[in-house]
Amino acid sequence: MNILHLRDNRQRGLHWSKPRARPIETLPVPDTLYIPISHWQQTTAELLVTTGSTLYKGQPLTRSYNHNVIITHASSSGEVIDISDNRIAIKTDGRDEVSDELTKTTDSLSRQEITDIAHRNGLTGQGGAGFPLARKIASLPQQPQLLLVNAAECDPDIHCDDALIQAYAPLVVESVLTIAEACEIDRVVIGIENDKTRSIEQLQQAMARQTARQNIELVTIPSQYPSGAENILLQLCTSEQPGPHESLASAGILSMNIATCYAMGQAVFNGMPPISRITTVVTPDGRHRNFKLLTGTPVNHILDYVAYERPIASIEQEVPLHVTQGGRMMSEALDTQAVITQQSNCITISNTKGVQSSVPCIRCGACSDICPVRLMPQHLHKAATHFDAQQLDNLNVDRCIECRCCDVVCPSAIPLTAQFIQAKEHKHRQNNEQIAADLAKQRYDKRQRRLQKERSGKRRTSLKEKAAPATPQSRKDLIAQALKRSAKKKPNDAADNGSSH
Amino acid sequence: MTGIAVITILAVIIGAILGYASSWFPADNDSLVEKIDRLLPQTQCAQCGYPGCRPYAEALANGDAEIDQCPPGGSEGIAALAALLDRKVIPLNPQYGVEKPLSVAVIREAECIGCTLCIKACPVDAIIGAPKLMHTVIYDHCTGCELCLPPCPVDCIDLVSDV
Amino acid sequence: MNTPTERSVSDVMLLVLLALLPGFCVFLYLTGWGGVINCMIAIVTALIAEAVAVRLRHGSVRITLTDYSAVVTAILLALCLPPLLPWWIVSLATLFAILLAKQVYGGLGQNLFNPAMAGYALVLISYPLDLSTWLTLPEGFSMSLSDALSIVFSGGLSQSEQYDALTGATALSRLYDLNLQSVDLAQLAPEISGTFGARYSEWLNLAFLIGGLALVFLKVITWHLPVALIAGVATCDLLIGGPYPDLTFHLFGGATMLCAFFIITDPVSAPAGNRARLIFGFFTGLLIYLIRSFGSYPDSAAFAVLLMNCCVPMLDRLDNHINSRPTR
Amino acid sequence: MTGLSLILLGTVLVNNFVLINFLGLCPLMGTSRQLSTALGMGLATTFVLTLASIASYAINSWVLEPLGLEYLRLICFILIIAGLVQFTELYIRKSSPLLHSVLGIFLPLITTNCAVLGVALLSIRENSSLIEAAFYGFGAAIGFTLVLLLFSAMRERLETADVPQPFRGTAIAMISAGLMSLAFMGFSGMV
Repeated sequence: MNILHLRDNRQRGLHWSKPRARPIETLPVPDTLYIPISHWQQTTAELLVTTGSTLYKGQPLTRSYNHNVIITHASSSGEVIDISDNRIAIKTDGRDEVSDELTKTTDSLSRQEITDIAHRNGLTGQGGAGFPLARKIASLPQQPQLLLVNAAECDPDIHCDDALIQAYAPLVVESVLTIAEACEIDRVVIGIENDKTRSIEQLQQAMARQTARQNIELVTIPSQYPSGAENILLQLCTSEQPGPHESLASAGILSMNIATCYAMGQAVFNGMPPISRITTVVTPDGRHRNFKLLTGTPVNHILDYVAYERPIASIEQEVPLHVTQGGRMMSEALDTQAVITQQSNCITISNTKGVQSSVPCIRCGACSDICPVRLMPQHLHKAATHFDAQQLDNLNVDRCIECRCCDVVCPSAIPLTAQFIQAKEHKHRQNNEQIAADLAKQRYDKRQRRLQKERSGKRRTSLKEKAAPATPQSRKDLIAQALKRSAKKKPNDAADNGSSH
Repeated sequence: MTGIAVITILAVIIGAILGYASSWFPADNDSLVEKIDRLLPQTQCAQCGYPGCRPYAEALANGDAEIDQCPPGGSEGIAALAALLDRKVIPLNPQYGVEKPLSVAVIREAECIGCTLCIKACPVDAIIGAPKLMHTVIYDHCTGCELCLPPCPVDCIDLVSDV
Repeated sequence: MNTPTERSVSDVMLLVLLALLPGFCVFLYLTGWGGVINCMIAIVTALIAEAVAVRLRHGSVRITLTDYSAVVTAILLALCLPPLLPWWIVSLATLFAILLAKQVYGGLGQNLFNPAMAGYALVLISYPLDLSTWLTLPEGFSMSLSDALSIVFSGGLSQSEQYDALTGATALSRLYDLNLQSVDLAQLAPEISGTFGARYSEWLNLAFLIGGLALVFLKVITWHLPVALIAGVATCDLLIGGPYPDLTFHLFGGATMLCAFFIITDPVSAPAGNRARLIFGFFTGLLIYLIRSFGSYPDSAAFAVLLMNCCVPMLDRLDNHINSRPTR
Repeated sequence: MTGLSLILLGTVLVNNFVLINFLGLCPLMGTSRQLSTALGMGLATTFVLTLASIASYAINSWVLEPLGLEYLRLICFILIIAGLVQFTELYIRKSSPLLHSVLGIFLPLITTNCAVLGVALLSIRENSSLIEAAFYGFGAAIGFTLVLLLFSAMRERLETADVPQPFRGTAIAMISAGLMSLAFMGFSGMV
């Protein structure tokens, strides 16, 4: 059944024209970099550096054997000045010296090697979700069937992938093929929206030189939000779709963002971990500019550099800048100490907070018409406001891809997606509590049975004792017997410590 | 006179039918108790006045317990019970305790004298240790029922809300 | 931070009011000053009632009134009521609609029944005489404002002796007045079976049809409800064929078009899924036909809508149940 | 055949027992908080009502009238209905104890439920044959169950509505029932 239900979004307030991606610019290296120390549930990464140790570009700062904990690297040479609240502050010395321990690999790789490289270099998905790449490759089945490269970039404000392809198309195609070869995937599909004409040309030229090795195809899809969502992109490119609750990886489909492929290529070809990334910066006056930023660059550094073009009026009235990450649709507000990470694909700087007061839902159905995975957000909203886990399950809340189309078209301006995210977490937590309760019940029943058995068991032994009075055994006899038993077992040990008791 | 005869014959016939019916349909009550038990948090903490979750479920099934006697279940537990038993949602009865965030018992191992009293008291076998040797609580298994606190002679167990 | 929405609730309601305009003008032309007075009383009472209710519940009066939902309810109600009614009947219907059919359920978006129809049904049942006395065509418009005001504020048309030629609301209630249950249409007076233009309610329904199609085109409402209703009325007419067999009579008589495009498409009291909307529309059409042919009330739109509003929560549950099957 | 369908249409829609004749209002209010309980109550009442209508008509026309004991009519009917209700209660206790505990007092209450006794008495006056009595009882039960189901779906939706404090719970249910009967008035005069 065609899960895709992408209505022509020009009807419903989701229509916008996307300006052409601008060339990549660079910023001067900031004076301090803040590299996060990643942790996963209770395990945190092990520190390799202490305050005061000098660093070189690309040098790993932490170590961990758990695939879920991301290893972070210094993005520029300098000296560690402070390690506090999960962050390493590095004072850069401006020399930008590359560390010499970087290991290049030229020969062909096995899946295990590529997983190690991904883990060693701390590679995570750069599409915005930030899923650890090593774990994604490891969870692939024996014979994966497809590598799906996501270059769709359907959010109206994000252009970083477009700029990346135009700048490094040959390297991108090369790294895509290397990944496919390492993971023994024979079929590669790159999905890109049809309004990125220049990138498509670049990719086609680069692919023309590579046709010798594998069947790689470039599929152009209609430019409609949210065509970049994993399962929708798969549906658009190959008209297959996974089962309702299966993740793509377990269905043998490795889906990666094109920027992640490029970062993997860097790690494989010249051993450089992902210490920088291309980010679109949307300035208050609406211009989209692409910058190559070092990870760990504080957002304030970007604001100082870019913001001087702000309209004079807003500076005088001291209107606070409102900074968000994630493009126009999947935007999350950033606080003042936020830094650039591997997931910051778009930083939007705007003067107004742009939040409308919401009015109660009038069940008009605009949201259920626009929802790309055919859910009923108006019922979900009702079930989430008065939390009802059973009803949320009936309405398949787990299939919501949080694309925020319903927020845009809702006449009552209700923050639906935020509510659904919260409801999913609450439902997840309740499931865990239910599992813990079931386990506790099993342990309780087992204990009751054991106590029952002991009580009936004791009565039987006491009967035996009444039948044959036990011979009184003093402590010394017990020790002597124990010594004899151990002497039989280990003749040599018994000799040296026999007398020590 | 015939009226009385008719009434008695009618009554006898209906009585006979009901007599057979009660043997054809034996009352089975435990599927309901099972459903209620599934909703309870299984901490076996006896704060509800019944020796465990199952006895409380049985009391609820035959109606001589109220749905507001389970503090670990909290307001969500009461809402679930009200939905199942189609009763009005009522707040937790403070007499049985106050709703607290999920908490876990932690033994200060240095002071533990290994008297195994808490092991015997723990309803879900979440405490491991041998006589005269150090005891400790398994973090995931502890349901926070606080039954191990009173028996401990050196009082070295304290309750930590989930970290 | 949610991105600013294109079309807010007040925009939706304004679009509905705009689409009502053509029908509204024809209505005012036919009912003259009586219609205007009705509308004014209804709108004023609706706004006051809503403001008081929201104030009592400490809500913000400004936001609630600027979503124009009360104005839409008032106008829909006024379109059903005959002109020159006593003023307290109009305000009673509006008060009931706003307070008891909407605010008591928690305000916008949570009422189960269509407020306008609930108000109209209440008044229709309690004051049948007043509700079925309409002024014939020519006098309606020529009456001056002062006369109309005097009638309205002195007990309404039914009590005033000046006018004897009183007729039913629309062609349908004319039949009801002459209580001709089964009759051959040709014998009737020309304005019943006359040419398309001359009929009293033809123009009214045509105007609402145009307004409704504009709403569908602007995507304020989906096509499912109106099409289903018209299909319901049409199939009933072809299958059962009650006393008035003529199809255009049913589609363009009474308030069918007003009901199809403006009343059952009230998103709050209509079902949420498109499949459920089709069922809802079809059965409303069916009920309109049945009550109109066999029932005792001249125009059945109000009762049909209210009856189907009772089934909406059940329809929603069934729709959800079908959607929640894992195979989807 | 049309006579029987007219009876059905009459009892289910036109003079619906709950909303037009206002019989059986307490189970309507009491068991309609949840759809599952409403369904259980509806089925139980349908079973009892249909059999009660048949049995009461049979008893009346074959036993009481020939013996001239019309004055015993009320006692016999109550006896029959009580027997039927007890039978249903035993069955429900076996098949679904959850429904049994949830219905609680409302299950035996069917005996004294005015709709059930009303049907039994009315079916004698209005029907001339056993089949008509059966359809009459069945129609009344279907009407009762239909209204009960719609009403409980409505109340479940009202659970999540932001109803002002004084109107929460039964008050808003009463208003909705009032509006429902207002709607059912539309059927008057149809049959």
